Amino acid sequence: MMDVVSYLYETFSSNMMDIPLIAPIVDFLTKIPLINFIVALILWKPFFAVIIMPGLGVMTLYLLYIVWYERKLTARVQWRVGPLEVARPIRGAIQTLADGIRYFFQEAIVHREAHRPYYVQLPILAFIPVLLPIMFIPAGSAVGIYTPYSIQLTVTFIALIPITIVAIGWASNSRFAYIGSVREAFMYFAYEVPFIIAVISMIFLYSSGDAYVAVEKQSAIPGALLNPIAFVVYIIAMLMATSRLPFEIPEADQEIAFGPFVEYSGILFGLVMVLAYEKLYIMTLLFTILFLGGWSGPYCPLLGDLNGPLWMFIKTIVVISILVIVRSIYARYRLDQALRIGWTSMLALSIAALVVGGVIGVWLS
Amino acid sequence: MAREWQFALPEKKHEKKYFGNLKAEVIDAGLCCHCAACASVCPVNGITAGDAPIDFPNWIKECVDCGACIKVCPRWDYTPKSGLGEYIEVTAARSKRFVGQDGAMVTEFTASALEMGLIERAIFVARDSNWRTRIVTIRTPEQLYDRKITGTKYSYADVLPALKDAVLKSEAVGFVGTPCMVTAVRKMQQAFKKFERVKLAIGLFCTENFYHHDLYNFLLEKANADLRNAIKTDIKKGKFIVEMKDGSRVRIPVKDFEEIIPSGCKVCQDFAAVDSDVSVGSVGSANGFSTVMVRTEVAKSILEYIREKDYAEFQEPKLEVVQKLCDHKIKIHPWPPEK
Amino acid sequence: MIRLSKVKTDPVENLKRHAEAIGEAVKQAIKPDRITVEYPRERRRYPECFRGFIVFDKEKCISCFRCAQICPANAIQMEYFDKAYPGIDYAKCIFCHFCVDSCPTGALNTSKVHDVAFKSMDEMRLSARQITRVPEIVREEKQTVEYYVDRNVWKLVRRRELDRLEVPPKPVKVRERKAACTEPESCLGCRLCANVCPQNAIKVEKCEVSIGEEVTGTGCVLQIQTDLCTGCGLCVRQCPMQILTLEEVGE
Amino acid sequence: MEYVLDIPVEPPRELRSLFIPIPPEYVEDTYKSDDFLVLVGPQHPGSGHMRLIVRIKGDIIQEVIPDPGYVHRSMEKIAENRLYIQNIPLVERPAIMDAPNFNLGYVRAIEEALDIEVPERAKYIRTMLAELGRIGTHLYDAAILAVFIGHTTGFMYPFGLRELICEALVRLTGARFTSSFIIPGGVRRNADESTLKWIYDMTLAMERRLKSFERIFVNNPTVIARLQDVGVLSREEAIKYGVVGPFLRASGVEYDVRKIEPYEVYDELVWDMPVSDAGDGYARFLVRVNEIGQSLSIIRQCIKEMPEGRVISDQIAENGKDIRGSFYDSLSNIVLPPGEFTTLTEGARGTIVFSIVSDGESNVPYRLRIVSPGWLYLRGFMESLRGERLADLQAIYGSFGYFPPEADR
Repeated sequence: MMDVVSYLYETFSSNMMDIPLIAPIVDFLTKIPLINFIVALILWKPFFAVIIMPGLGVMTLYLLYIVWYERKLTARVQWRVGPLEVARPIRGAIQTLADGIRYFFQEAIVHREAHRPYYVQLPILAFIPVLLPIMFIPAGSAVGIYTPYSIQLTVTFIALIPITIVAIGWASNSRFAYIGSVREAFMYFAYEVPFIIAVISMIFLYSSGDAYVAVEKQSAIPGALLNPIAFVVYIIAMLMATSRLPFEIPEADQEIAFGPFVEYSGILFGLVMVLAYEKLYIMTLLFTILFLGGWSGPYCPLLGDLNGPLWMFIKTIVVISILVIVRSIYARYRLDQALRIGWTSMLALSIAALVVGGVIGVWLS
Repeated sequence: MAREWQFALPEKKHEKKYFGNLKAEVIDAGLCCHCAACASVCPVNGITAGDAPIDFPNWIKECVDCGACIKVCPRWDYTPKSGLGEYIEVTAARSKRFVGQDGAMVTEFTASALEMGLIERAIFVARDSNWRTRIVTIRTPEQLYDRKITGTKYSYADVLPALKDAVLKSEAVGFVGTPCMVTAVRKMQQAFKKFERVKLAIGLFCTENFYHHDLYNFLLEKANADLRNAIKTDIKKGKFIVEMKDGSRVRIPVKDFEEIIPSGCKVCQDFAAVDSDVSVGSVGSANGFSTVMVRTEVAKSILEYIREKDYAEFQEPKLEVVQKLCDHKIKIHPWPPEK
Repeated sequence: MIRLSKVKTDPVENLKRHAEAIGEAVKQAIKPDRITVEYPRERRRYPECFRGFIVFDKEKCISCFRCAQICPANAIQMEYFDKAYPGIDYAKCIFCHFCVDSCPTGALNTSKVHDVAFKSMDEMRLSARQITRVPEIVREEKQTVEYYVDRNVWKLVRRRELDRLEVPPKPVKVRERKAACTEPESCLGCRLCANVCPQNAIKVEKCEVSIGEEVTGTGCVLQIQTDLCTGCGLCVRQCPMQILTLEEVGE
Repeated sequence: MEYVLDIPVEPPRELRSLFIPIPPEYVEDTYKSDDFLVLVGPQHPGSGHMRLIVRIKGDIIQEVIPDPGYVHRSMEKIAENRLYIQNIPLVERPAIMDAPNFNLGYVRAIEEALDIEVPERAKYIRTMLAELGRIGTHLYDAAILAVFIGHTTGFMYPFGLRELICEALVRLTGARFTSSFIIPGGVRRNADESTLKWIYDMTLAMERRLKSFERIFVNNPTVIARLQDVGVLSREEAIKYGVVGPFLRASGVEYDVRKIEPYEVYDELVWDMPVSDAGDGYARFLVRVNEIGQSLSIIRQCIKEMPEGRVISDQIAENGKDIRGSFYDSLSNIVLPPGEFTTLTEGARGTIVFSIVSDGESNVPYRLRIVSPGWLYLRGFMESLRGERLADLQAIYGSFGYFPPEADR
């Protein structure tokens, strides 16, 4: 027994995040038995990447931030004030937290017609395809599972997410939810092909599916400038995939009142509501790796290994904060218009991006 | 503009409110002629007329004891008028414009007065499908072409309440009524100056008048004649004639009506509406003509107007027939009534 | 005449429009021209003519029922203490202020109060005593806001002072009028005018009616005491023969 | 090609249980021919207080049957036992955004009956009020259209702008929108100089802000994509189905009551009538956006050319500046001469018909007929939905600015 623990401790401590800032504390804690095991586990790079940063932990912080920020930004554009009454001195910054708490204590109603087990389980199960890509997205030296095919794998697992949403719509067994999931499936068809082709074009460009290769090839010029067409296609596909406006078709408030999630309430609604934001987060992580030079940034010696994840997180947040303004700019396209855009202009653009990626990739190598 | 004025209170015969007096002296004594003058002047609109004897439900509470009803009642201190009365001119005429009971001279007079501008509106009695009386206000001669307005109805009508509203609304009013109504209006004009706006009072030759329900039931059971599909009622030569839609006529001698004659009519001796401006009736003229007895200058002027416009054709009346009927009425309605 | 037609939707135009829209949004995001009034903390300054809750001046009221009769919503019912005074049912009131405009003496006036909370429907029926002053409300605001517009500016100016909610009563040219009888000869003698007069200004006393010398009977003398008469016109509306009027006196 | 399922589909339960104003044979026939009946409303966020019975084949609307009347308040009957003057707050209620126009139409009918001569200044103030109401209504409809097609900013901006209209009405009349300000013989109160100047500046400021609204919503490509070529009513159809107001002008018919039979000072002012020949949803919206600009210029001209003098006709009150104190005596016992008096008014959403029948004796109308524009263009609205996609129903709805309370009265 003990040797298993000691063996694990050895493996953890051999591959620990080296952060000079908190090194003394870590040294002190490693003296204490059993605590040192926990500390080693937390600072073990795969665990750190997946659970702490850029994984689950900071994703929660990001959710708390982005929901509030989106509302504030929209309000600002719309001559309003936005959420304010919760914690007035900090301009209602903890509004999302308050909402989350309210969702938590609100009654979660499961209506009679719903397919009860799936209806209750799916919001939790939906986290699996959201978290799987993080295993393969490296952040600096911190990486869950290292493979040379990390980008492909990430895209593959991202493609799983709509299935859970469709399943949610099916499980809640209501007309609006049904229409919503059908629309979700249509949007899936609309954006998936251009999105994957855009990613493949970048893989051509870096001539490798390895995130590390992609990042170090961007050390000179970021991918956004190397292949701007793919950049644009990726952004639009990201808007479609995460059902932001103008492609907020699956969950159109005025037409089908939140679409697949219409029946949910309480904490379950809280879970399904943030699905789109989590998806946005994952896709933006990939976006930063592909186009913005991933974790590369000014190196701060005090942070040591933390540099990579931190820079990646910062870039992600900045990108998302810029992206969410489209909510206050655009109206909603019709479904057939969105499909037409996906299959005509975006497909053409993505193929052009493929060509550009191939050419530049040849020129780079 | 007077800030101080006075009004007279008639003396009471009993120690009750004034309506109590009226009830004791007139209504319960069986003298009431159902002219509804009291109902028209009652300031609290408590007195009810209609197809029932005059009454004031809980007058003990609601009557404000003003005595107006007594001032206008034609049967208070009743002394019957009778005879032909004084007149300026008598003629028999038939209107060329209107179709009426006989000569339609009542309609003709009203229309001419409206055209001359003597009166602004006239109160007429129309009937509904089963011959219940209904008050209509005539403002233009065109309204008079309605066949339901012309023609005689032998049942009571609340002309005077409508007359009061008309008086309050407009400056010059004319109306058509039975002799008792005309007498009542004259008393009103004595008592209250405002009623001098009644410029034209057309009296009808009248023997009796009936409550509608009495008449209806009587005809139904006596002659099995349903007034609902009657088109004309008339009294000719002592016969009450009901003309039906299908052209059949029902004749009932007037004497049989004795049982349904209201008590008020049994003490009335005024046949020719002696107080009116002009009295009109079928008696005393050839068939299809009406006798017209012009009594005042106003009516005279209207007659002249009709003559010059040639609205009517004229004839010599047989005045002795009218005289005979006056005497006959005095005979059958003695005063004081013998018990 | 302005002729409009289909707008062109070629990609170039669309790109320009996209750019315009995004530029506008970014401009607003950077420098928002915000027009939100944070209501409970700051209150808008309303003009003097604002139609708010109605304030009633008991001294000026002559209980003429005009307010109650003109009210389109039947929200005003008169209550009798010493005289008849209007009480307003704010569950029905639509704030058209016909009553305020109808009041011949300016006894009803407006105020700037527009936000009163009632606990129940019964509380909303305010009696005449309750509306003699501005209803007291909880004022959380610290400052007063006003829209300031200009040829190219449109902003909220905030002043750190509280707005007075009472409006100084607007003067009304009171027309001195007294009841009078136009046609004494056609008086029914019903004395309804005397009964209805809120001031008991119409005196009735028995007398003897005489034509020339000889006494024909008893009667009554009606006298309108002009010092008491307020010219409310209730008797005019009550008279069954419509022989009473209001006539102007003085100036 | 078209795929036809040969699965027999039963009509759903609610089509038999609920009250639907269509015969059951129609339902059976619909479901035999592989169509479906979709009930939109009356609680649906995309339809007002009215139910639309939509017959769809696949995603294409075959036919729409309206089921209005959920907010019917029997206004015409209520008006028959109120004084003429007491009806003024009542006739404002059908469309509270458009209150001044409704008020004006009713009052003009009364003035036509009593032939009251309205003073010049009062006419200018009335025109100004009517135009303010028109702007407010157009902005409101634009906001509803925006929220129907999911543009939240397009919802917030017009309501922000409407706040200024309400402020102007407050300064002018004392109430935010249902300002029963127009009375027979003029208006209730004179407008002082500071208020007029404020409104003048307001129009300029609003024009400036309208530009940003146009940039972000009116010229927005997504909006154009949603509304262009959707719900097209050709000129002939529009005339055939009796569409009125801006929606008729959007189909290329140059008809505006203010031009055809000018009623207040419209014939003395310089303004244009925006007419579009597209006839689709975007044209209907664009015409109204242009009308806002015209109304602003009309208001400016009114303030510039407003003469001094009385605002209440001397036939009504001797105090020409303020009705206060003599309201009851001069207006409570209006009695119209016998006859029928009809006026046409160009409301924001179209032609308003007021027809008063009077018996010449009573002080209440014998009959008051209100024909509101919403009711007039309902048919055209339904026809324009034919052959569109189901997702476009809300867009067309918003492009018509249909307002059930106004139509149901």
